[in-house]
Amino acid sequence: MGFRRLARASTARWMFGLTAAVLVMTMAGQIFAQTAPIAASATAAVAATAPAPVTGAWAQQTYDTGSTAWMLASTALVMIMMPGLALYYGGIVRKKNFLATMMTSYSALGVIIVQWFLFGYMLSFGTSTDPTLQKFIGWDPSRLLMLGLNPITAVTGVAGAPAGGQFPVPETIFNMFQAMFAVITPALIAGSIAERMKYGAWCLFILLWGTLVYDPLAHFIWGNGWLAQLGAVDFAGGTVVHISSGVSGLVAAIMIGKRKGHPNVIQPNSLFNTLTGAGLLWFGWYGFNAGSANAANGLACAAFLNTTVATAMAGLAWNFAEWMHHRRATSLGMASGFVAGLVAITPACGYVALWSSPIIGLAAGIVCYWGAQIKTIFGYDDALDAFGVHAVGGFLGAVLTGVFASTAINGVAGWIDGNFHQVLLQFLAAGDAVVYAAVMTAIIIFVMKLFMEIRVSEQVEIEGLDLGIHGEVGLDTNTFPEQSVAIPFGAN
Amino acid sequence: MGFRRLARASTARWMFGLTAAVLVMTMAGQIFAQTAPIAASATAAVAATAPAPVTGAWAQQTYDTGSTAWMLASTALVMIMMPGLALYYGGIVRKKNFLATMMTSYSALGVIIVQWFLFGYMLSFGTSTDPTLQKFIGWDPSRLLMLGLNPITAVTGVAGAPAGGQFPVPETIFNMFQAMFAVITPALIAGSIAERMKYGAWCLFILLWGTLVYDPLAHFIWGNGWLAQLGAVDFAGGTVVHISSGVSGLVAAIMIGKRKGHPNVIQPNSLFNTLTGAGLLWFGWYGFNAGSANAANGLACAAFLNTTVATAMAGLAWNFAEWMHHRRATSLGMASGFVAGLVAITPACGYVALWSSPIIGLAAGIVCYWGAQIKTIFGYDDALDAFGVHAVGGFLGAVLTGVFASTAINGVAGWIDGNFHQVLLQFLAAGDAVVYAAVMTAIIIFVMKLFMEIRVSEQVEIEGLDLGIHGEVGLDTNTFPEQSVAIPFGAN
Amino acid sequence: MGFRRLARASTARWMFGLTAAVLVMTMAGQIFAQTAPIAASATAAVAATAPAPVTGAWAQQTYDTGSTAWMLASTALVMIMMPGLALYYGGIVRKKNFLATMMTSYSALGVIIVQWFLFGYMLSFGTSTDPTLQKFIGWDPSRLLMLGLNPITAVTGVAGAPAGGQFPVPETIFNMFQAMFAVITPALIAGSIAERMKYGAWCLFILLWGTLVYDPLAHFIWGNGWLAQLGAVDFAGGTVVHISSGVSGLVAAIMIGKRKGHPNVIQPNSLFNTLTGAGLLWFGWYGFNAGSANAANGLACAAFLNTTVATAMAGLAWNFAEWMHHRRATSLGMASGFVAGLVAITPACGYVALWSSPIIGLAAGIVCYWGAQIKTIFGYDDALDAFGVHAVGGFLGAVLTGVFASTAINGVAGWIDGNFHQVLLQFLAAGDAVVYAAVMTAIIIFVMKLFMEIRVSEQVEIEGLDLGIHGEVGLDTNTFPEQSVAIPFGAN
Amino acid sequence: MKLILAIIQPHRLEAVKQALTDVEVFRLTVSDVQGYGRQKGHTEYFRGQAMQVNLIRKVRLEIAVNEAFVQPTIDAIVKAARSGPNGKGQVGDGKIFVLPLDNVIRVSDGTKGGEGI
Amino acid sequence: MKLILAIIQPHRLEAVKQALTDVEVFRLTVSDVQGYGRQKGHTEYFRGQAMQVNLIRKVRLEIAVNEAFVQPTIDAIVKAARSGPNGKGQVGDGKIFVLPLDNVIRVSDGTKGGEGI
Amino acid sequence: MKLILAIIQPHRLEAVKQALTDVEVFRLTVSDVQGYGRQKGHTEYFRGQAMQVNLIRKVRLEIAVNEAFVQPTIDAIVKAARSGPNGKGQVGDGKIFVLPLDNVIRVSDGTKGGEGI
Ligand SMILES: Nc1ncnc2c1ncn2[C@@H]1O[C@H](COP(=O)(O)OP(=O)(O)O)[C@@H](O)[C@H]1O
Ligand SMILES: Nc1ncnc2c1ncn2[C@@H]1O[C@H](COP(=O)(O)OP(=O)(O)O)[C@@H](O)[C@H]1O
Ligand SMILES: Nc1ncnc2c1ncn2[C@@H]1O[C@H](COP(=O)(O)OP(=O)(O)O)[C@@H](O)[C@H]1O
Repeated sequence: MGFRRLARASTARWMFGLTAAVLVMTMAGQIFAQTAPIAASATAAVAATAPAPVTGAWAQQTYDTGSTAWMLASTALVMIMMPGLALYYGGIVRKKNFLATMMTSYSALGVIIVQWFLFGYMLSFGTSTDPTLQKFIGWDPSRLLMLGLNPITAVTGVAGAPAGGQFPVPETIFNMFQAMFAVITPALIAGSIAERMKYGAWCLFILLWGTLVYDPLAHFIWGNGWLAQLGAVDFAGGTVVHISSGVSGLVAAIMIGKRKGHPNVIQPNSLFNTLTGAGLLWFGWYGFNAGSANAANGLACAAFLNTTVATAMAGLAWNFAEWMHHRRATSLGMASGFVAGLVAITPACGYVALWSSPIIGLAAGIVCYWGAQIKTIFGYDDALDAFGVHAVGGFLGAVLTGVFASTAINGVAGWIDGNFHQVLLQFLAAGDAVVYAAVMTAIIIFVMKLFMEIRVSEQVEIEGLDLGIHGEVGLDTNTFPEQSVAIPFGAN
Repeated sequence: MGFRRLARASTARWMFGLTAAVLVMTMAGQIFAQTAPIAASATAAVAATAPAPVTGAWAQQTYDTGSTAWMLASTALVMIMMPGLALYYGGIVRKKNFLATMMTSYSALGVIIVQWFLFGYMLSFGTSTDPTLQKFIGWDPSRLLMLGLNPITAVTGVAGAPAGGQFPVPETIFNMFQAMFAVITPALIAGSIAERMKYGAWCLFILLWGTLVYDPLAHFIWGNGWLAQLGAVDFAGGTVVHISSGVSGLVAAIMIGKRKGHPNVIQPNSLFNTLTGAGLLWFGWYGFNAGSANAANGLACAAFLNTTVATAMAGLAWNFAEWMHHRRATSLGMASGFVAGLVAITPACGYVALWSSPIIGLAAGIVCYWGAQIKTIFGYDDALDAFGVHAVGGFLGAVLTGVFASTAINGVAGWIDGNFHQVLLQFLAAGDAVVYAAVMTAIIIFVMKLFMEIRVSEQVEIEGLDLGIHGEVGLDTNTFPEQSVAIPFGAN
Repeated sequence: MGFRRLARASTARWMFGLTAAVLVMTMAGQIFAQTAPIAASATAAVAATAPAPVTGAWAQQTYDTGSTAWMLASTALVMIMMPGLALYYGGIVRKKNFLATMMTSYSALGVIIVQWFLFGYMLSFGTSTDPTLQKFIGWDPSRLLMLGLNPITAVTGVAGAPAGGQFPVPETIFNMFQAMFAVITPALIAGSIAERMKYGAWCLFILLWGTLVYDPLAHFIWGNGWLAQLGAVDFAGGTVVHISSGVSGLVAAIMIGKRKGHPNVIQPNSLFNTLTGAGLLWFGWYGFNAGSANAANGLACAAFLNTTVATAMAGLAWNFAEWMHHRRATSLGMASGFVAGLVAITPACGYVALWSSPIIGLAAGIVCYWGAQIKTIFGYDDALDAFGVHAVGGFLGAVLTGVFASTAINGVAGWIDGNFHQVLLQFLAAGDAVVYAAVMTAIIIFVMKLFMEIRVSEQVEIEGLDLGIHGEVGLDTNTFPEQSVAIPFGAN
Repeated sequence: MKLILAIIQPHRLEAVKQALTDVEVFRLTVSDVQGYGRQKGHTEYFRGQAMQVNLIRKVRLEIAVNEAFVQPTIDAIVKAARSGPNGKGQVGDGKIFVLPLDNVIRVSDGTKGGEGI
Repeated sequence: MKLILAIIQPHRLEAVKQALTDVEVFRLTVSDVQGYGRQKGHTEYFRGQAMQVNLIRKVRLEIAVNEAFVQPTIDAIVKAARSGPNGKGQVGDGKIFVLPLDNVIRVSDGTKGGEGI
Repeated sequence: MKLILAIIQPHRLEAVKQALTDVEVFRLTVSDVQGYGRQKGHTEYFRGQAMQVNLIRKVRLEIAVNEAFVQPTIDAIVKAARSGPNGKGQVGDGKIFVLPLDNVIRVSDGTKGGEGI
């Protein structure tokens, strides 16, 4: 009887259809497996070597287990930044948009990881055979779908591989570490357009943005592209991650328009979550920054120290700035200061002298505080200050990297070592990211708007995106139990 | 005066009694310490060697520090899955049962860790001298209370020790890593019987279940028992962890009965917590899956990649499935899809080809979505879908491991390498876990019911378990301060 | 127009002033950089060696990458204890003081990290040239502002450096690991004085306390000071961290006075957060305890095992104690038991025999439960039981370390190895910490009171510190949207 | 016209709503309240400290009805709100207050009085 | 004196407050309620299970006014609470109830009656 | 019979409950509300943006009493709800509204009128 009802239900057709689809895909996978080695590039003799059972080929490693351990941990740490960001952003918005805001981070994990696996990694870190093409994008079919990625050997032949290779790690983990960067960058943009974008449009937007903005930018600097060839440096992503996302957020916020009722829409639903989110961000950022050494070496440790000190100082500095302004030191202020410090030290942490980290943190806390005030002057609605904090802080950090880089840390001389040229180079890279991200984002949104509605209806905006889009409620404080009536399966 | 009142208080007798008990135990411990080396097996010459002060005997290590670092981190990562699970489950239930639901996870940490220390580790990973006994259970007194576990040397002589031993780690951390698996498995069952089981009965149930179901099952496959000897593989616990807990949950849910008011009892109190919990689960799962390599090697990195990609894809797939069904992509759906993906890739991640991970993820998201619908057809009350997601996803993953296992990854050939036999073996192991867990759980609950009430009273179910059992409230949104009056010490 | 308004705004003057200040500091930094190597001690030839580009001098490492990986991860783990503590404490207080309570932890991250960078590290771990001075404090200008801390080489020449140095790690990470200890210790004190201290006074208090209490105490035991020279041991901080903070909390609570309405002020706003916080604490504590081995060695693994087992047992023991007392096993009880177990095992975990960890846990759960009852007898207001749990548990753990220390673990013989003297030594160290912390805290608060108001006004206490001090609300459950009206920039 | 104000046990809300529908009362307003009455409160525990809490969670209904509906509404609530076994009432099951109501205005179209209720 | 009790859409609260200020009504009390009426509820989803929720979030205003203010207050609310396009009302926009009020006492200084309102 | 509706400062709730017990009023219903009145609101801060919030948290009491208890109840509340130094009232301390009450029905046993109150 149960099954009969199921079979009759109109939606049940889907079930059979989808199950069939999965079976077909499984079969397809099987066939694919046999042709894959051929499709893949010559370097991918993965399936050809049949290692001895159980221990596999893992004995033939050429990587360093200590560094591998750290990169495994680092990648996990960067992953936790997404739940952290979801709480950080989610706690600030109005209660009715809590889940929808968290979903901007979680969906980035879903969409971008798959994109990265399919082709994003190749675009960013593949080495193009053509040197001109290589300046702008990676093109190496052996890195499509990881078909040519040998799960056994250490990272080699990949642009941006661990410096010098003294402590190499398997390419699989290098790949995943970088994947998490590709995920968080578009997720940051959500701060600018919070509380008003459609979910489907958002998913499409980050897919396009990841492909057309992030992947090329990452290639320019980390994939041995033109900016890297010029000598610009960005340790963990001030330019690639923060400037790009912050600037894109500003453009998106302007093109999508203000929230209804702006500016009287600031009503953080749960700042305690925002503080917890900031804590998780700081925690995960150790993977982000110290992990960017790609090894468990002294550089990672120095980056760790610089990150910690700059962040702490920036939290104090933001509190100080708002105290000067309003005679209030807020908890959101300290949390925002921490994030500002983390942003600004990101490009710098693996290059600058240890003593400069509190200076960078101080500058970040104060400058980003004022960066967050700009919107009240110009009137655009950068809801959660993705521009005010990430673009401003990222730019500051990129330039200060040029100022404080010390050869004693990572071989790059900055202004303090007498090399003013590095400051200019950093300006160039940062400026390039600003222009590139702004233009591309504008194009993407313009084109999307031609084909679809990207903003929710006024009705949904009033009701809230949680209920209006996702059909859910984020926090229910009712005492009334059993308030809802389950609709029988197949009844709608 | 204060002390006199204390001494007079009726409850104060306990204090002195307990303090005395502690003192006695301390003394007992002291005596024990002197006899322990004798009681322990010959391999445990722990106290016999007196290493030089300060540095101790740690210099004589034979383990790999990189792999040890990763196993330390991995074990911590698996531990954070319990708070993660508590939030994940806790956010879905009704507000009045929030803490009680979280406590099902936290109590598992308390109860099972102690059980594991006392005898659980031995039952799972001890090597029985009798080869027939060894097929079914571990029996090696040197692993009781860790008396014969040398804290210095690397893991050896333990069933299930790191493959091949190229990168050995100390047995203490191998032990703890496995302990966390023993903890989370019964905690997962709580999803099925949420909102209606007594706390004491739950604690007893997991103690019995851990001993009679988990430990043998872990021994069958990971402790070099009969399934391992047949060649069935389970990298990180699709069969041992997910099928066993999901199936047991179903049996328990049926035997304990539906919640009062079912099915109109779905009223998630804080889905934001569920999302955060899912994030922590994903994060911790890296320890679970990549840590199951027992080393910081390429296998761990490959498992990491497979885990990430399958999880992301499964989140998208669940969203897609529900979109097809209801035209809604929910946040709980994405979170559930992530968990489904993690479940399905768990047995597979250290065996299957990299390109197969998105296929496994896609299948997991869609199949588990429909797995969660089964209960609405049959009408049992698997409250939080422990069966629908974990048993279904675990079974799917176990079988797909047989399909996609690639010798290039871990030396085991699956169907894609032409070895269809592995698929059958996987079916056998999965089927065995289904039957074994179902029968044993039924027996345990049946016997428990003979001696005690395992379900809360109707009154407590209405009032909520938080207040009714634990005397607490999970989230209080009142403005009224000082609502409560402290009852003087000793007054009740 | 926008800019003109900005320039006119009275507060805008600050902006220019601060920006100028930053610029000046940047310049100063530049000059400083050139003089730094001279200012710093001779061992700090940081900038002198100009390593080859890109790969830098990292190749000349003498550290162990596996241990470095674990210390990087451990330091991050200890950092997450601050957000964990914030949730743990924050969930217990009244809703109106939620953020202010969380801020006691977050501000410690800000204030103490900077203090540590400037001079705290030197005071604790610097080696004084004068042997008498060295007994009491570290004085080594090369460790001021990290000027003489070579980011490249492994930790050497620092008191308390990793035992024996078999697996050395870079000093930068040793420094940061210890920094996190210096942060969490004062943050623990907040539990005693919760819901009534001014934010500014708190920041000043922890700065003074960190400098005058923590740094010397850390030096006495870990910095090769007089207690270390006597032979007292404290693996991860039972004396240095828990006794010192718990006792100081008691003194502070008495000197600052009870909360208005005490004892009818117990109204935990979100125990679910407290449970999550406890989970994060446990998780992070693995860094704290197992990281205190300063290496990824067997000692770290043994400490990990001892930590896990004692914690689990203590959770059960607390539940048992309250069951005896009130016939209730609460979730806060289990969480508190976990914390009590963690506290008690902290000094012991790297010294005691594995079999003793459940005994220590059992004692901790029961003794700390009764420790938390003391205040109801004497009537002081140790709001969140910093004394009842941390001082009591820390003392218990310090003494039991003397009882159960086993040479097989770390070369130190305890009573079980026939060395009763160690018990006395432990009593001495613990007693010293009690007296030193109590006296110094009393002096600090006494002096502070001469110059400032350290307690909030009655008005703010009624209104809540979140709104009254920080101008924020922690959790807003209102349905009303747009309740607030944004005040134009510069209008106030 | 009357405004009927009822304080009931939270878990009887569904039954009361159903009973009201049966007597053709289709509109009401619900809110969360806490009651203090004959019913004694409960004890909560905080690290061994017992605390007496004497405010108990209740649900408050406001129902504006025309005269003809007053008695049926009251009867429906009384019957459905009882929580004891076999439909018997117990302490804590609540109270119904009947207040005079001068006028009602429907916002959407401005209808007044009994019409607009 | 009357006690005016209005149930309105949450997002109209600001407008209503503004409209009341315009007619010189400066005091009111606001609370969160849930309504059940002609307006149908919404559907929530839980792992593929659709659930009908028929209580809708509303805001409840209580305003004590002297006779002279009754009509202006009602008019102000009716006008500002309408949520349709061009100020048209729609189902769900709420109700206004007018209750007789016997007395008012201001706590701070004990003023009674119309004076204290 | 009257329904006494009082809006008070949240932190005076305990004192008011005590004062009511002293005049033998043992039953009441409490709810969370937000008030808007003479008392000015507070300012919150969000990343440097100041926001004026003019709704202030208050507690609302509903107490149904027989005529004889009306005045004692009012007096008890007025006295206990004042929050200033030396028992003086201050702006924001609240209001008491007295509404006529036609009938009361106790759910548990159906008792009506003054008896059931
Ligand atoms: N006289 C009253 N005034 C206001 N509320 C009341 C009154 N009597 C009862 N209540 C409300 O009704 C709830 C249930 O009352 P209950 O305990 O069943 O009444 P009784 O004690 O008369 O049996 C109380 O918790 C309270 O909220
Ligand atoms: N008769 C009534 N009694 C109590 N509350 C009512 C009544 N009628 C309407 N309400 C409240 O007003 C809200 C809005 O009503 P609405 O749906 O606009 O009224 P109508 O259905 O008459 O157009 C409802 O959700 C409910 O809270
Ligand atoms: N006329 C009224 N109608 C409704 N509520 C009122 C009225 N007057 C006062 N209140 C409520 O009482 C609370 C306290 O009022 P208060 O500011 O002390 O009154 P007043 O301004 O007359 O001194 C207000 O916040 C509001 O909730």
